[in-house]
Amino acid sequence: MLIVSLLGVSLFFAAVLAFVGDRRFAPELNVVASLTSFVISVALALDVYRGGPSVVAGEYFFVDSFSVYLVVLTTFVSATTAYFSKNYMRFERAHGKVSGGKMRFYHAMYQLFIFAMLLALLANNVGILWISMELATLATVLLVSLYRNPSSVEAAWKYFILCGVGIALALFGTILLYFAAEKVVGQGVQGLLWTNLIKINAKLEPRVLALAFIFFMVGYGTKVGLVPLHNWLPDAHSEGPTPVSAVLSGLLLNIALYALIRCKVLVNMAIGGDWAGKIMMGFGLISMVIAALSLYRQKDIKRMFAYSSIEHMGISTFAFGLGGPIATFGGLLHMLMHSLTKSSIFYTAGHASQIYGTQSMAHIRGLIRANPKVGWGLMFGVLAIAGAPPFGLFASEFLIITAAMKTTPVLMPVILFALVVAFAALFRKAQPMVFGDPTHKREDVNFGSLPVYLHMALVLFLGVYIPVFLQNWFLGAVEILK
Amino acid sequence: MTHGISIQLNNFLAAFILLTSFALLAQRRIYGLLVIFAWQGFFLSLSSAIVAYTADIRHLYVSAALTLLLKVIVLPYILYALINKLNIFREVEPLVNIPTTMLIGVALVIFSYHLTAPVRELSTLFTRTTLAVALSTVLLGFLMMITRKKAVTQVIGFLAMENGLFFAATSATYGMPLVVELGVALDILIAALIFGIFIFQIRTTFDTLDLTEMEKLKEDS
Amino acid sequence: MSAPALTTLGVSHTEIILTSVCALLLCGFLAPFFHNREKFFTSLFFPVIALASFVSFAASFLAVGSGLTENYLISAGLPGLPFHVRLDPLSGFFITVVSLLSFFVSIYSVGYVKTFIGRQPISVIAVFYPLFIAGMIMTLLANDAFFFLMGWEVMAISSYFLVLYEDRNPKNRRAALLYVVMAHVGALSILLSFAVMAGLGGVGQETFQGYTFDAMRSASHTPFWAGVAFLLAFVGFGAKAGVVPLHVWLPEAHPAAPSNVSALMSGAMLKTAVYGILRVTFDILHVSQLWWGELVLIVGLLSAIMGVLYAIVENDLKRLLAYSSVENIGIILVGMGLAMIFYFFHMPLLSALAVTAALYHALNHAMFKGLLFMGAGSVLHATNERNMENMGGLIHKMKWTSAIFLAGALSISALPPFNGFVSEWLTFQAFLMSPSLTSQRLNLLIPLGAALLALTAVLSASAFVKAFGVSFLGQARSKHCAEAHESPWSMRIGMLLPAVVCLLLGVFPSSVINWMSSTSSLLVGETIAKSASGFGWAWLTPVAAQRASYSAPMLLLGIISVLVIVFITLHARKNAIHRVPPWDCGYGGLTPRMQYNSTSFAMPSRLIFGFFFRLKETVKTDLFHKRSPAFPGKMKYSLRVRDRFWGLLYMPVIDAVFRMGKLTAKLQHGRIHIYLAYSFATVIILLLMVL
Amino acid sequence: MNILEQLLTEAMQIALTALAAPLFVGWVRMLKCWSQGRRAPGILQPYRNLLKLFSKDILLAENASWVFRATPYVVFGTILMAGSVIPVISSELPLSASADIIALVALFGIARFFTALAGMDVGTSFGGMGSSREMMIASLAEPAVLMTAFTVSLFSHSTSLSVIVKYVQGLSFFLSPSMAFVFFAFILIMLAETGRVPVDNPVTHLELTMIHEGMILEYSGRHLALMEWAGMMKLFVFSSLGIALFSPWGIASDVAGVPFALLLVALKLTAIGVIVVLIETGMAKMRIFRVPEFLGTAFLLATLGMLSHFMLE
Repeated sequence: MLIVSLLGVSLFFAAVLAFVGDRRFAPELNVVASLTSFVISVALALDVYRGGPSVVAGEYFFVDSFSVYLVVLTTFVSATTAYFSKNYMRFERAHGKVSGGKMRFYHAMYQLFIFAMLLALLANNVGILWISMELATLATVLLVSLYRNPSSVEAAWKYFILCGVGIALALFGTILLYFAAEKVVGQGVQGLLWTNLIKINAKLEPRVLALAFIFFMVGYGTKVGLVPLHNWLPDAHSEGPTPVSAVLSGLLLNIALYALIRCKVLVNMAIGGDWAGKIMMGFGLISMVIAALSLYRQKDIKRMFAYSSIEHMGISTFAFGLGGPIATFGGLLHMLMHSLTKSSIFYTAGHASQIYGTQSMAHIRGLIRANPKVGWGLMFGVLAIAGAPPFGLFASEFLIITAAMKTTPVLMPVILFALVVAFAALFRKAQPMVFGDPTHKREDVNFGSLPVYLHMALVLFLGVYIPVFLQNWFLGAVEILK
Repeated sequence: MTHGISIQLNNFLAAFILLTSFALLAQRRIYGLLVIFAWQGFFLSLSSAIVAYTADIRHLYVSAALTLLLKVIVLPYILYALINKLNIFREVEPLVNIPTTMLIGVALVIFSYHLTAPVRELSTLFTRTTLAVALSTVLLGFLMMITRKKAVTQVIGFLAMENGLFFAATSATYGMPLVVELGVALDILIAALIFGIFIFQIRTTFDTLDLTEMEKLKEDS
Repeated sequence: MSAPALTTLGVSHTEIILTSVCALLLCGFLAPFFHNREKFFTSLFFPVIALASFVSFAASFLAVGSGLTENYLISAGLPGLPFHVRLDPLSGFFITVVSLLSFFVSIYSVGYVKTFIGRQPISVIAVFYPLFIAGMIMTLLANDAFFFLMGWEVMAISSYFLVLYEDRNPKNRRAALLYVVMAHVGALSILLSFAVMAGLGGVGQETFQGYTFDAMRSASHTPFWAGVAFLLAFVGFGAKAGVVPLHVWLPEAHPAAPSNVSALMSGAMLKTAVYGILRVTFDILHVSQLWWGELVLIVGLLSAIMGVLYAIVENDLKRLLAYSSVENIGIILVGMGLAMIFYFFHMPLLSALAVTAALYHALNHAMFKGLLFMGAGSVLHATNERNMENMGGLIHKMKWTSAIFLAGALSISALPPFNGFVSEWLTFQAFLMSPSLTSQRLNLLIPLGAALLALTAVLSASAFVKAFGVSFLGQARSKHCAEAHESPWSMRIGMLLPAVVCLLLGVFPSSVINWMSSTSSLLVGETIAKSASGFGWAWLTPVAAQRASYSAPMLLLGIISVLVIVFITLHARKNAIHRVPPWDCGYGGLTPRMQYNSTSFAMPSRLIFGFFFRLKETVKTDLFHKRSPAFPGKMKYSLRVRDRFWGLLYMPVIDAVFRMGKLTAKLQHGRIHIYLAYSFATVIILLLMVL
Repeated sequence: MNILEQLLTEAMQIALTALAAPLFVGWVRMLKCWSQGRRAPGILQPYRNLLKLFSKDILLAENASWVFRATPYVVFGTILMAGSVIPVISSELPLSASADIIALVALFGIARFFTALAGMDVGTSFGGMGSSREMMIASLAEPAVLMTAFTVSLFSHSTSLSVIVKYVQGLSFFLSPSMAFVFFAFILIMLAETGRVPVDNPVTHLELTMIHEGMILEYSGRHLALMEWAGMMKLFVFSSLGIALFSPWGIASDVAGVPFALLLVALKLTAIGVIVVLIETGMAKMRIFRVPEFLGTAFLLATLGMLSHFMLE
C-alpha cells in the first residue's frame, strides 16, 4: 500500500501544482509534497528492512533492498532540492527570468519527474520501467528549456533527441528480452516481470539476451551519460534551471544506472561469464578518462560539474561492471554519495551564479568573501566530489579501487590517471572561484544553506561510519546483484 | 486465411515497410516524407492486424488500431499542420548525399539480417523472419536522423525508428503485454506533442528550423 | 625497561592519545562558532590545543619508553573494517615527535595568530589547525589502510586550507593548488600500494580483512608484487616527504602557509611520510630486496644535495627553510636506506645503528626546523618581510628571536653540541660500517655517498650562515627592518622550548637512544642502546668504544671552560672598548647596500653547482652617454633561479594532459548529427562484437 | 696510566697546542722569509704580536652585535678543544674519546661558522665576501676530508684517533698505496682549511684575494689576538693530526715516554714546516674559482686511496 501511496502523492501534487504552481505558497507546497514522499519512503524502507522484499499490486510493483535505498535517496534529494529551489526560483522570478505560467509548469513537472523516477524504481515490469524512464525524460526536457533562450532550447532539443533515440534503443532491448522470455513463459505480462525473469533466466536464450543487453547498454547508457553517448548531458545540465540540474545529476542518472544494472544482472546470469560486466567496465573507464580530461577546459560552472557527473557515473558503472561484493558495495555507496554531493554542489553553484549574474567561472571570484556560506559549501562539495576523505566518496572509491586492483591490476594506471586529472582539474577551477578577492559582487542571495550542509554532513558522516541498517541494505543489494 | 498465406502476407508487408524506410532515406521533400511515413504506419498497422488474426491474440487488435490512429492519422496530421503553419515546404537538404546514404542503408540491412539469423532459428513464431526487417527499420530511421539537417526530418526519422520498434514488438513477439503497449503509445504521443512545442520554440528563437544553426553549445578546444 | 607508568594506573596509553585526538577534532568543529570574539578566543583556544598535544606527547613518550604495544578498535569505518588503532614503539615514537612539536607550536600560535586579527578570519585557521594535528596523529595511530588514508587525507586537506589561508596572494593560491594535487597523487599511490599488499597477499580475497596492517604483515608477497608495493609506497610517501624529484610543491607550499603551520608542516607532517616508509618497508614488507635500500639511499642523497643547493641560492627565508627540509628528509632517507641494506645482509646491529640515526634525525629535524620556521614567522611578524635581501640588523631589535634562531641554525648545521650533529654523526658512523658488507659493489659505492653527505652538511652550514648572517646581522637593508620589534612572550616561549630541547637532545644522546631502543627493536630486531652507552652515559659509542666515540657533555664542558678561563684572564686587565664606525676603505660612508647580500653570498655556490639550476641572469645597463659605452649609467641586475625538475619532469606531463584535453574537446562539436552518429557507431560496434 | 697521569698528559697536550702553535707559525714564517731571500723577524715574533694585541684597546664597529664579540672566544675555545683531543704526545689522552675524526671536523666547523657570522656582522662588503668564500671552500674540502677519514678508518676499523694511532704504531712497516694517496690528499686539505697559499694568502690584505683576513678585518685588540692565535692553533692542530694519522711512531703510551714523544713531535713539526713552505713558495695563489679544481684533486686522491685499499690491499 505504501508503494501506491508513494506514487500517488507525487502524482497528486503534480496535478495540484499544475494549477496553483504560481501562487506565493507554491514553493512551500512543493517542499511539503516532496517531504511527504520522503516520509512515506522511509516508512517503506522500514517495511522492507523488517519484512524483506515485497511484491504488490498484482506483481506490478515490487521493492527490494536495492531499489528501496534508491527510493529513499530519490525522495530525500528531491525534498532538499525542493527546499533549495524555493529560494532559487523566487530569485529567478523576481528577476523576471520566469513567468507565472512557467512557475506552474515548473512545479508540476518537478513532481511528475519525481513520480516517473519512483515509478521506474518500483516497477516490477521491464516495460513499465522503460515507460517511466521515457516519462522522466519527457518531464524534464521542457524544464531544461524553461528560460526559452537559444542555448536552452538547443540544449533541450539535443537532450530530447539523443535521449529519445537512446530510449528507443532500450525499447528494442526490452522487446528482445520479451522475445526470449516469451519462449519460456509464453505470452503475457509474466514475460516482463523482474521477479519472474530472475527465476527463469537460466533458461533464457543467451544470444538474444546478449543482443538485448547491447541495446539496453546503449539505451540506458545514454541516460546514464556514458561516453560517447554523453553529449546531451553537459548541455542539459548547464542550460536548465539549477534545481533541475541538481535532480538530473543527482537522481536521474542514478535511476538510469539502476535500470542498466538490473539488465546486467539478468543478462549475466543467462550468458554466464562476465561479458556484460566487461562492456560496462569499458564504458565506465572511457567515461572516466574522457570526462576527467574534459574538466580542464570548462568555462561554465554547471557544465564543469556535469562533466564531473559523467566521471562519477563512469566510476559507478565500472564498479558494477567489475562485480564482486566489494566492488558492488562500493558502486552502491558511490551512487549514494555522488547524488548527495553533486546535488549540494549544484545548490551552491546555482547561488554562486546568481550572486555574480553569470555562470562563467572566470567571473566568479572570491566566494568566501562575497558569501562565505556559499563559498565554503562549494569548497567542501568540491573536496567531497574529488574523493578526499573523510567524505564518503573516498570510502566508495577506496572500495572500488582496491577491488579493481585485485581483479584487473592492468587497468589501474588508467583509473588513477583519470582520478588525478579530475582532482587537479576540479581544484584548479574551484579554488579561484572560492578564494581570492571577489571581482564584483552583484546580488545578494537568500541562501538556504540547510540542504547543502545537511548533505555535506551526511556525506561526511557516512564516510566515517556506515550505520548498520544501511550496511544491511547494501549487503542485501549486493546479494541481489550477485 | 490459412497460416501460409498470412506468413506470405506478413513477409510482403515487411518488405513494404523496408521499402518505405528506404523511400524515407531517399525522399527530398518534406511533404513526400510525411506521406511515406503515413504509408509505413499503415503497413505496420496492417501487419499487426494480420498477426492478431492469425495468432488469435486480442490485444494486438488494440495495438493495430492504436498504430492506425497514431501513426497514420494523428502524427502525420500534427506534422502536416505544423509544416503548413510554419510554411516549410522547401526541399530538405541531406548532410550526406543520397546515393551514399542508400549504400549505407543496404549495408545495414545485410548486417541486420546477418545478426538476427541465428536468433531467427530459435524462434517458433511464424513471424520470426521479420525481426531482421524490424532491426533494419530501426537502424535506417537512425541513419535518417543522422543525415538530415532539419528538425522536422529528425522527428520523422525518430518516428520511423519507433515504427521499427513496433514492428519488432508485433512481429517478433506477437506484441508486448497490453499495459506496456498502451504506455509506449502514450509516451510516443507525448513525445510528438513535445516535438511540436519544440519546433515552435526553435522556430521562434532561431528563426529557422535548420539544425546547423544549433551548434552553439560546444567545447572550444 | 621501566614499567609502563600509566598501565599500572589502569589507563591505556592509546585511549589517552585518542582522547586528545578527539579533543582536537572537537576544537576544530567548534571553532566556527566563535568567529566574532577572536582575541579572547585565540588566547583560550591555542592553549587548549597545546594541552591536548602535551597529553598526547606524554602518553606516547611513556609508551615508547616502556616499549609497549596496544591494539584498539573503533567501531566505525567500513563494514567489516572498523578503524584499527595500534600504538607500538614505531607509531609512539612519531606521535611523540609530532605532538611535542605541536605543543611548542601551539604555544607560539597564541601570539602569532593574533597578528592576523583584523586581516583574515581567525576561524579558518582555528578550524584547520587542530584538524591538521589530529590528522597527523590519526595517521600514525592507524593500523589499517582505510583509517590510515583517512588520517592522511585529513592531514593533507586541512594543511591545504592552511596553506591557502592568506588567499589574497595569487602565489599562495598557486602553491596550494600544486600542493593539493601532489598530495592527492601521493595518496592514490599509497592507496594502490596498500591495495597491492592487501589484495595480492592472498589473504581475505572477498572481505576487508586484508586491509589491516596485521594481515599485510603476515601475508606472503611474491617478490614482484612486493617490489611494486614498495615502489608505490615510496612514491606516495616520497611525494609527501618532498624527496627529489617529487619535491616541487614543498618550497612553494611550506612558505605560503602561516609560519606556525609551516613549522608543523616541515617539522611534523614530513615525518608522517618517513613513518609511512618505515612502516611499509620494515614492518610490513620486511625489506625483502636489496634494491629497495639502494633506491632509498640514492634518492636520499639526491634529495639532500639538491635540497641544500637550492636552499643556498634562495633569497626567501621561508623558502630556504623549506628547501632545507628537502635536504634533511634526504639525510633521514640516507639513514633508512643504509638500515635497509644492512638489514638485507642480516646485520641487525648495524641496521639498528642506521635506523637509529634516521629516527634521531627525524626527531631532531622536527625540533630545529619547527624552531627555525617559528623564528622566520617571528621575523615576518616583526618586519612583514620574507625576502632576505630586505632584511639585516635584526639582532639589535629582536634579541630573543635572533639568539633562538642562531641555536636552530647551529643545530641544523650539524654543529656540536647541538642535536643535529648527533644524528649526522650517527649516519656517518653507519656509512663507515659499510666495509663490513659482503657486496664489493656496495663497498666501493657507499663511501662516495658518505662524501656527498659531508658536502651536504657543510653546504647546509653555509646556507644557514647566509640565512642568519644576512637576515639578522649587518645593517638593516630596509626601513621596516630597522623599525622591527620583538615578538610577544608566547611566541618567544614557543621558540625557546624547542631550542632547549635541541640542546638537550644534543648533549644527552645516549639517554635518547636508550629511550627509542624499543622502536629500533621493532624495526630491525636489534638496538644499539646497550653498546651506545657501554662506555658510560656521557660517551656515545654506537657500536663499540674502539670503533668511534663522541661525548657532547665533555666537549661542551671543555669549550665552556676554555671560554670562561680565557674570558676571565683577558678581562683581568681592563682594555677600553671604543665604538667606532667600521672601516670604509677611506671612501667615507658605508651604506647598507654595500653589504654582501643573499644573492652575492650564494654566488660562489651558484657558479660551481650551476648545472643543477636553471639560471636566468640579465644585466641591463642604461648608458649615461648615448654614444660612449665607456660611461655606464644605472645598471640593473636580475637573477632568476628555477628548479630544473619543473621543466624536465612536470611541464611535459602537464602539457600532455592539456593536449589530451584539447583532443577530447573535438568529441563535442555541438552538432547533433555527430552525436547521433556516435550512438549509431556504438551500437554497430557492440553488435559486431556479438556477431 | 692512572687518573693523575692521564690528567697530566692531557694538560700537557693542551698546553702544547696553545703555546707551541705560535712557535710553529714563527718557524714557518721564518722559513718562508729565507726561501724568499728576506731577513726573518725571528721565530718568536708571533708571541710578540699577540702580546702587543692583547694590551691594546678595542675599536669595535658601531653596529657589531654580541655575535661579533663572542666569536673570538668561541673560535679559540673550539680550536683549543680540537687540539686537546688529538693524541700527539700520548695515545692515552683521556679527552681523545670525546671526539673522533668526524667530531673533530665538526669542531672546526663551529669555529668556521662563527667566524663567518662575525664576518657578516659589521656589514661591510669584505666581511661578507670572506664568509661566502670561506664557506664555499669548506664545503668543497669536506668530502675530501671525509674520504680521508674513511680510508684511514678502513685500516684500523675505527674513527677514534687513539685507536688509529695505536693501530698504525703496531705496524712495523707501513707503506701502502692507499695511505700514500690519502697523505697527499691530506696535505691539500690542510692547505685549504688553514688558509695557506694556493687557496688563501694569510699575509695579504689585498681586498680581492683575502678570505680569512676579510672576515676578521674589523677585529682589533684582544679579539684580534684571539682570532690570530686560534688561526695559528688551527695550523698546528692540522699538523698534529697529520702526525697522528700518518706518522704516529714515537707517540707515547705512558708518562715515561712523553719527553721522547715531545722531541719527536718537534722534529716532525719542523719537517712539516719545511714541506708547507716548499709548497707555498712553489705555487702562486689561485683564482678563487680554481679552488674547486684544487680541492677536487684532493677528493680524487682520497677516493683513489679508498679504492686502492679495496683493490690492492
